[in-house]
Amino acid sequence: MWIAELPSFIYFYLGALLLPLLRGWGRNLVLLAIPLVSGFFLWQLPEGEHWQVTLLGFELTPFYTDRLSVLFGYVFHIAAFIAIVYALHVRDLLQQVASLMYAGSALGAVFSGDLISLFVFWEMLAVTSVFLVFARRTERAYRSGMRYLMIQVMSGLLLLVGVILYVQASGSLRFDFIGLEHVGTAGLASWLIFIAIGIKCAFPFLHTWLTDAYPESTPTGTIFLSAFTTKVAVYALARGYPGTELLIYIGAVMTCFPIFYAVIENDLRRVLAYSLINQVGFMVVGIGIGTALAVNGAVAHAFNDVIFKGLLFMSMGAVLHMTGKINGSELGGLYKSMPKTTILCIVGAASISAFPLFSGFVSKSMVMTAALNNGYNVIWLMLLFASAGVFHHAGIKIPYFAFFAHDSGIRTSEPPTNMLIAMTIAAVLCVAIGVYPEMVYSLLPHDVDYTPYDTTHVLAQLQLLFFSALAFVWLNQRGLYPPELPSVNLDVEWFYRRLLPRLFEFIMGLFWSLNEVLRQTIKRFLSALGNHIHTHSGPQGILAKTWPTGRVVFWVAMILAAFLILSLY
Amino acid sequence: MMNSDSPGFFDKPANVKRVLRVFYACCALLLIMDVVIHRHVVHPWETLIGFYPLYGFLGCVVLVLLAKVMRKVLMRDEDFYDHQPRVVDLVTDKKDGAESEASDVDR
Amino acid sequence: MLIHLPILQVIIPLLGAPLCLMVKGSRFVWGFTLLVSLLASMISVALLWQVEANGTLSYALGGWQAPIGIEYRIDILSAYLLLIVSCMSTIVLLGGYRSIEKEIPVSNQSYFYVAYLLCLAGLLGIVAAGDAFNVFVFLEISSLASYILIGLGKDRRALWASFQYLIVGTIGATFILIGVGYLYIMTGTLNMVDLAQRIPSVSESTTVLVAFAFLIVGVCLKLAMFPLHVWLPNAYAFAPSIVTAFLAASATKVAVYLLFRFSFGVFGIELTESILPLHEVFIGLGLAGVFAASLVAVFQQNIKRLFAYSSVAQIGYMIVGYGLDSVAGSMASLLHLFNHALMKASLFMALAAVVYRLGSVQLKDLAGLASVMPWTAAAIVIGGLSLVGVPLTVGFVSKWYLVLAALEQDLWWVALLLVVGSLLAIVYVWRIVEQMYFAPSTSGDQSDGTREAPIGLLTALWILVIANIYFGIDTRLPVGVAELAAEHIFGGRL
Amino acid sequence: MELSTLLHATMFLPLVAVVGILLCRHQPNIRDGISLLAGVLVFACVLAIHRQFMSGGDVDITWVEILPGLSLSFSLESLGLLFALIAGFLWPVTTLYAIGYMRGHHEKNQTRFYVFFAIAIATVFAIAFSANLFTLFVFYEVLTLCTYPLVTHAGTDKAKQGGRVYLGILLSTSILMFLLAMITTWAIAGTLTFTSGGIFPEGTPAWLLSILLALYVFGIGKAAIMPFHRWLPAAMVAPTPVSALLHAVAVVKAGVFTLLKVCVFVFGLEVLPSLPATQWLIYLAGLTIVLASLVAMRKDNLKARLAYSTIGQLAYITLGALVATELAIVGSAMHIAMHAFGKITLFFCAGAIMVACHKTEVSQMAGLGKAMPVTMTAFLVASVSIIGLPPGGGTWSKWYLIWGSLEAGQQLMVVALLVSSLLNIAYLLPIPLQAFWGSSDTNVESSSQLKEAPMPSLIALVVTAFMTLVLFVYPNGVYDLANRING
Repeated sequence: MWIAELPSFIYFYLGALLLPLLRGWGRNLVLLAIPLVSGFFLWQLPEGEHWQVTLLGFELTPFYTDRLSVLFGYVFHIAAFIAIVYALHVRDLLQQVASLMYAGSALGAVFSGDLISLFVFWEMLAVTSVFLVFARRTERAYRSGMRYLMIQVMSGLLLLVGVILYVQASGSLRFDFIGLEHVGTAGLASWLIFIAIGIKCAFPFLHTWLTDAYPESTPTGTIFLSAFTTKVAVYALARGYPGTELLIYIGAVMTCFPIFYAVIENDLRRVLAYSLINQVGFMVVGIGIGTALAVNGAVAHAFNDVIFKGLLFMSMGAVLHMTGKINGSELGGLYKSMPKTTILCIVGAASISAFPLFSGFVSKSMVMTAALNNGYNVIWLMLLFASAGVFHHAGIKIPYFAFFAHDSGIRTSEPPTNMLIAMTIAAVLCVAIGVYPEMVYSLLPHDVDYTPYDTTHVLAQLQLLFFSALAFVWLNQRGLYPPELPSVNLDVEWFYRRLLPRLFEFIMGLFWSLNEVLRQTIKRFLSALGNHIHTHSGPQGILAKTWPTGRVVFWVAMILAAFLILSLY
Repeated sequence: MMNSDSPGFFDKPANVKRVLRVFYACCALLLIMDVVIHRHVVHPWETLIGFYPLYGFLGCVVLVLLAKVMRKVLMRDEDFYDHQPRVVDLVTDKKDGAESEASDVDR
Repeated sequence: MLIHLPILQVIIPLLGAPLCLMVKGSRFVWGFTLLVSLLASMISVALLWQVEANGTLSYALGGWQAPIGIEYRIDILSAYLLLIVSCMSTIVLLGGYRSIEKEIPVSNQSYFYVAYLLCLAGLLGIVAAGDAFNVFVFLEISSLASYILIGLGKDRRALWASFQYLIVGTIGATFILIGVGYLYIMTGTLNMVDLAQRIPSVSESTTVLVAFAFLIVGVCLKLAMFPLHVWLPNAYAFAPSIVTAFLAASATKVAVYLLFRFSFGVFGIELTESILPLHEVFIGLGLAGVFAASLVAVFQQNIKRLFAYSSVAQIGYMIVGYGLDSVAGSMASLLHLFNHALMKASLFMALAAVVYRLGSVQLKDLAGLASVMPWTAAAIVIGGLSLVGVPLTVGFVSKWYLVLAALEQDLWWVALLLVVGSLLAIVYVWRIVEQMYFAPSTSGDQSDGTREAPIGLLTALWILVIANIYFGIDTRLPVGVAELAAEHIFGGRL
Repeated sequence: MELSTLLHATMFLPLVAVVGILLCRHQPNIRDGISLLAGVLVFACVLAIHRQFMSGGDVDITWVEILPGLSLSFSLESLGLLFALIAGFLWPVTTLYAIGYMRGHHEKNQTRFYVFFAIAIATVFAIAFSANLFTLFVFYEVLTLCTYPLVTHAGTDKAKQGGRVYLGILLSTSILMFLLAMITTWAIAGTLTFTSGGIFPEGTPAWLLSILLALYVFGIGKAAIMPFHRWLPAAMVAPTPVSALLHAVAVVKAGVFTLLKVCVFVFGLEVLPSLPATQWLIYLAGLTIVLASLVAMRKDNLKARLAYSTIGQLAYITLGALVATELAIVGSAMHIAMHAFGKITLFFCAGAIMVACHKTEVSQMAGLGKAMPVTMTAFLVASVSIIGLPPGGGTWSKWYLIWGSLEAGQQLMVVALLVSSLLNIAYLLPIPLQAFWGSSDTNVESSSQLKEAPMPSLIALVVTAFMTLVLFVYPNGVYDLANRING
């Protein structure tokens, strides 16, 4: 059956096209059916190249499946389904279309067998996702979206140049291991692609689009955003750059620096955005180590992160949806009116903190064990610190300031049922994977024997978490904990939100005044020239005036004389 | 369902105290288990008694204290970025429309 | 009969002139003159055909052979000029009836036709004559007739313009006479072929050089080379419209012919080239003419004057071609002779139509002309485009060859300046086009009083306009003949 | 049908339509119907030509030989065919648009408008099928002249001034430089016939060719390379359908088309990169790309902004032509098509906004999305294509241009292209986005006043916007033609 062999993105794109024609339940049905149908067919499909197409003289394979890509395919389907359920109450066609297209683009990207398809879906990711930010329909969201788009497109352009150079140098379109070891053109190419992925992956200094735009998106839009873009980048790294040592250090930095920001950040969704970077850091480290265990850990962590980070964003989205507020300084005490949300949020928090029996535990410990096994001691310590830190800000801070802390006086109710269902699905998955990790294990790209649930790991992890919690309690009791304050914390974005515009303004000012001076000069010169010509050639000018006959005769004589002199001498 | 007007569980300091007490007990238990349970380790530091608890505790304290210092340097008003025009507006001279195009004619 | 064609060419209009006085009724005089002119042009066609087929024709007047007798000598260059002059005269006359009727007082109309035919006869005679003195005689005939023609204009300034032309023209003619006289002294012959043979032997003498100087300056005065052009704008501007059209298409062309004839034909290329830095001087003066006259034209308010200055500019192009001193340059110059006759005749004919209806040639009065006189306006546009040198018009062809000729000698700056000159043409032509098509008509009375020009005028006008386009597309005739003529004149002796 | 008949049909059918339009000037419906019908017929002819061409059809037509070896001739070649296909498709669409626009805007002199429009299109086909540079030059000039009445259609002083700039720059550059270069080419090569690999004899000094190249690049003013770009913004006084078809497609594309032809078939891809002037001209093109974008950002008048955007995009094509690798040429040729569809849509939208809401300034357009969702969506789609993002056709041409530049080692130009993409986002996207999500604080008109443009216009802009998407999914048709240029 040919329908079963269609690339996954086709279902999503077609569904998106179908949506405007439908209303109410019909639309909801289509929305829900698409990830289910597409996921089912993906599950049925054997690995390999499924679709080849000739475009512009290139042989493209836009639908290529192997263990790695299929795993991402699965989790994207799951994420899409959960997010769709979560957003089912939304009656905004724009968001619905954009989110389907966005999910489809993410699937397209992970199933791209060649670099050109990858580029196309890479850009599609940017173009479609930005509407989830715009859909917030505020001036802040609009501006943030524009910045987001610019940076994403920049990533795409770098990828474009990188891909062209790479294809030129290697002669192959295939998206496979690239690595940074090339020299010459291919070296430049591999670096460009690396940076392009790095932007989407939120490498340090390239990360601010994420913390800038995600919190500005709609409550439901952020769920989609958190699931796809960075994970596509992780996938691309896992395919193109496994074992690149640089990634280990980059990843380690990514795990550590965001938690500082997370501690002092007020907007709870922005806290989650920082913790997203932190989690991606673990994956990047795993890919950088590049051993079977590490890559498995990274990929599994990506799988889990999609679900538990989704869950956390969903819980915060629910708070935002119900209260219209998301700043830690304005929230508190919501456990009374939103007990279910509170519990679900705590499940997510436990998962991200890698509590035993929750999904994050296994995958995170795989990465850390791999780091230790390969002798990256300092890295291991950093990851350990980050693990403690992530519990600190995502595991404790989020639930604490939203649902507990001092009572903000806000009285609301549980979010709509579909939101609760979506969160429940995610929570169940978190626990299920935590309890029964083989569910994911069997799908991992490498066959590795690893037993996470031994006493060593469990005990060490529990000790770490409990004592970092103790630190939180202690600091809080002593009043040392930084209070939630409405504020903006400077980040790298300062460079392009403050410095660059100012610089641009300055340079452009110079440019325009120069331009003006130049134009005035030319204009003045032209009019002077015109006047000059006019004085000679105008009706009163010497050339146009009628001469008296005598003068004419005089000049005739002069010319004859000149002629004679010239010809005689 | 909890009645939203009645004081919640955590509104009573006694409850909070009770929870905290349980928590402290857990911590202590975990610390003791470090001695009791034998662990296979990879890194020599892991054998140190109380390594994980200490690392977790100190790590977080340092984290928070450092973050507080960061705040002094990095914190700005909430609307820090809001009071500046967009890049496009910066350079848009609204009076300079198509009219000026035809204004200087080269003859 | 065929053997007598060279003399018939001249004698028919010459004899026709006094006959005009006997014909009564302006319509009949016109018809008679037109008939004479038509005969002349048919003869010129036959002559060209003969010359192309059999080579140069020589006709001894009264059977007396040269050098004793008077020789009429028609080579390809002469035949070419005869064709231009007689055909232009015929077409201008064809359309001229109503315009003449309106612009010239009834009492003077017979004299007009007499003068017209005399002028035509003179011009044809200059070209056909084979000896230098006859050239002078015919030059005087045509000049005197043209003074009268110009003076017939209604505007009283026409008299004054005519007078100035008379003074300047007479000086020019005198110079030519002096030149011819010196040559006769040195060589003892007036026949141009003989002159050409004998001059090399005496070319070292000062007298020959002086003769050359007088001749060239005299001719340049007649052809209105910058800066000797001052007589032309007024003469053209104030003469009756038809006269302007006729003179613009023929008189200056004949003068250019004389320049070529004397310098290359009589004195010979070697001498001409040895005397002077002619090359540079003429190119320089030609370009100066192009720019000075075009710039003046840009600011003119009187369109007739505007086109008169444009004529000076176009003559500049011919002078540049002459100055290039090569087959290609001469060919371009001769080609432009033909083409410029076509475009200027059509433009001045169109102005005749404008004068007929509007009574004015001031630029401001042309506002909205296109809506009341669409055909005339369109003719001006096409003539103007031709003047600019837009492809598919004759102007383009001559400019093409001129630039090619300049490039052939690696004279880049000349090529560039020639092209820039066309730009100036765009400017002054565009001012008119804009006024005619895009300005709202200023006065209300135009809409009810003015309509399209009379059919006769339009017919002649559009024959010229179509010729402008036809010879811009099918260039075989002018290009072929001009090429032959240039090669002939550079081939050495006549 | 015979190929030569078809070729003639494309050039003469519009002229036949002119007669019909003039005859029916008092029955607007029939008159507009004739325009539309002629457009459809012409497009059918071009399609038929395309089919025969793909199956190996070839044709050589000579009208007249003006000078020995210099003739008005036409032949079939893939780049020209591509250009003809674009013009042929967009003419009926634009006519449809114009019907809605001109009536909605209550323009005067509509007959004159349609007449000159048809003449301009006939000229475009003549340009597209020109077999030699001379023929091309002739119709290049004709196009300038016959679009002048369209530019000054409004008849106001402003229109006239705009028209004067338009004519002044286009005529003077073409006569001063293009013509001179052409005559010189003739003097050197003895022919002007377009020949694969160029026509200059070996051993022609490089400095001479460099001068010639510069003369061509600047002389072909329609390509709007800076500093000879001012005519394009000046021409924006024209009614929007004119700006759309002529100043986004026909006229400006005639310019870059000519430039491409000159680069490929007069200089040849082997000669071009070896000339010292090429590198400087490439830098100039790059500078134009960036500067035009910067100026566009500054323009609040929508049409002026689009005009500057066009200048930048034309420089893309010029850049590709000058870089002169096979890939860059493919990119340039494809960009002619891709940009045409994108930019015409943008102009359609600008016109629709003007007709329906009487807004011309970008700053007034915030919040219009509610009133004009279709228009603004089309604007968005077309913007995406112009920027060169999927799912817009512009992606592919940009791909090839960048590839060609990389292949030729023009890294700096790649940077220019990338920067331009970002700048394009900055000045194009805010318009539809603000329309949908901006706060409309300035216009508090009642929403009943604001509506979509007339239906014909709306259909037209939806069609062209859709085409930009189609060209993304199916660029092969354009690519095949573009690829054939290199033989």
